[in-house]
Amino acid sequence: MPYEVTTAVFEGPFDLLLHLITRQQVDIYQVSLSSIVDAYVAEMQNLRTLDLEVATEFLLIAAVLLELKARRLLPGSDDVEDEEELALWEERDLLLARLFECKTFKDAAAALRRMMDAADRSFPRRTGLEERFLDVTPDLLAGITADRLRKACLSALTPRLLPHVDLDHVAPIRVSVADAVTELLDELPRAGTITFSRLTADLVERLEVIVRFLAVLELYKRGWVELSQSGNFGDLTVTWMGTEGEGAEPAAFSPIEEYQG
Amino acid sequence: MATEVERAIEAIVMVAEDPIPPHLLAQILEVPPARVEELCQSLAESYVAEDRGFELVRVAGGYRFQSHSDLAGYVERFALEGQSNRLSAAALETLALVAYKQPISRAQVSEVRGVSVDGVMRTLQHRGYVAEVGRDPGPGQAVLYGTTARFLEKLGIDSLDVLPPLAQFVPGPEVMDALDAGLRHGGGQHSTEVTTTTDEGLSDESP
Amino acid sequence: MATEVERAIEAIVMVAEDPIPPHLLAQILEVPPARVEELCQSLAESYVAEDRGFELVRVAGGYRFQSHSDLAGYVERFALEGQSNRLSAAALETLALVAYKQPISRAQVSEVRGVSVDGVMRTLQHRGYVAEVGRDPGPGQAVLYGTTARFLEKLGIDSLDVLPPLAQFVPGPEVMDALDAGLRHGGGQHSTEVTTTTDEGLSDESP
Repeated sequence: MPYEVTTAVFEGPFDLLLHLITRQQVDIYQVSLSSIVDAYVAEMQNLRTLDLEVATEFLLIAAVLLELKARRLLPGSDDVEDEEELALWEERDLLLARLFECKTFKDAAAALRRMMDAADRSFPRRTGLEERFLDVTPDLLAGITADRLRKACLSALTPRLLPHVDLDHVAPIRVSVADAVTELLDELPRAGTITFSRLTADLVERLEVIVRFLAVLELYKRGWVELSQSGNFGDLTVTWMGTEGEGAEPAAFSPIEEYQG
Repeated sequence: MATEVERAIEAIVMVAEDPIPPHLLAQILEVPPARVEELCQSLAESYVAEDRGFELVRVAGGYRFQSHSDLAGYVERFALEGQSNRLSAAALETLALVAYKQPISRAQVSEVRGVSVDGVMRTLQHRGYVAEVGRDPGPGQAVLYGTTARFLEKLGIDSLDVLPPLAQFVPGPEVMDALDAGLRHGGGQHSTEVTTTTDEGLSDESP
Repeated sequence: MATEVERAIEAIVMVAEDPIPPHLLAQILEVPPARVEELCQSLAESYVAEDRGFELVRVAGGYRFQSHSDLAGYVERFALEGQSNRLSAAALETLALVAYKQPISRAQVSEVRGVSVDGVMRTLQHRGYVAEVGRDPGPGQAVLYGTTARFLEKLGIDSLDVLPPLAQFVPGPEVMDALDAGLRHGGGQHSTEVTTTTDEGLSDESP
């Protein structure tokens, strides 16, 4: 079934999912994820700007779906009725309930929009009292001193709590050149000569690679390693030259900075 | 000829900045509120009968004068600030949630919307459609939000009771079916099991 | 039956905050100014004939609806009883911001306060404490507000110079951004223009 692209901008991942599921009759357990994701990507390309929040939430849901699917496809899963399986169904029911609720309020919002559009055609009179009644109205400033006014101004200008993104669940990566030097001092004497790419093959984070490179430069500065490179952008070869005696303690590098990412 | 009380109602509504509650008119004019309602109704009808360019309407719990809707084209040409900016779909859905589920916390709205609604709630508060109405007595003391009189005015309704019932928007069985098919329908060896569950789900869900 | 143009005049004059000059109505309605005057006259007469509680009058170079003078007693009661007689904390903050940061636009005040201040500003304006003192020369031409002579009088001070200084309080960057938002256009030229307008506004405002 061809995917119908509508110009309506999706406002939330649940909407999107809802849309994709209802329009495409996507079968989560057969073709679901790849087609959902394909359609999602196509939809994102139609939007002028990428809403990071929407995208992230979608990925989260996609991950839940993927997990559901993966667990369902495990051999023998259909005759397992343990708690895990039950939890899985609950999770799915919860998702279904949320989609359902989301659809309800989407339609309610459309009704509100129609009411607003109708009401917007009438403009209220807000002109207020004529100036001849000004002296009859109670004096709102009675008892208000200049100092109270000043305090009110200060209070208005005091910043309210700003919303912030809670990053506590993201484990920060902390690496130090000193730690990297320690690792190299352990590894290089055994390896003798090794390329930089092999030296960093097991590192995941770019920051770790960078810090290890800085550590290599530190060792080079001290003459403990030799570096050679096969042309521009070629792989770097690190050769262990030895420490020539004492002083190869990591403590000697203590002033070397730490990096956080 | 118009009575003194009728004329006084016209004069007071003319100078009120916001919809004026009938009980306040009753208090000022020293007549029963029911009488005020009657007179307002008959005034409103007289403007209609005379084909006036304005109308007297009951909105947000009170009476106000407003321009007649079929003259919107002319009034719009006369510069008026803040009338034209429509709410985004996201803001509107959030507003619908607050309207139907108030008092409600930001976290509860996020739960249904599936995304953080901080920015949208700020916009709605900024526009004066929602306001803090209290605190959750439970732990955390989350701020609870509700809609305002300004919201009722924006919708052109007298009170929240006039909102179309939410049940009207609950999706029908065919949507449930589609969602079910998308989420529950298993391929191959699961089909029997899943069909059963689907049927149960459907019969439970049918309104 | 009323003509479309008559009805449009009623609609526009009904929602206008200030008296509308006939030439402006003529422009909006695409009829000659003389015709507008004629129609306004005949509308005014019809309200008299119907013994309405309001009248259409020509004042300050334009037309406006106002309460009928023989109902002043009722309107005064409304002014006394129907209006709040205490400034809310929110309204006081808004007034204080205008006093200290004038000239300032509604958008700037609402940015700092975090909520819509349209209603509060209107009330402060109707009570004669703040008034329009000019327009932001930048795009959008936002109305700029300042305090009035009446404000000084009620506060019991001679001039704004006597307001206690805000002292060494330094607002956070987001507050400064909000304040800057509407004023990013002009340098010296801007402030000169505004100062001039402020003086005019203040002297005009005295009752």
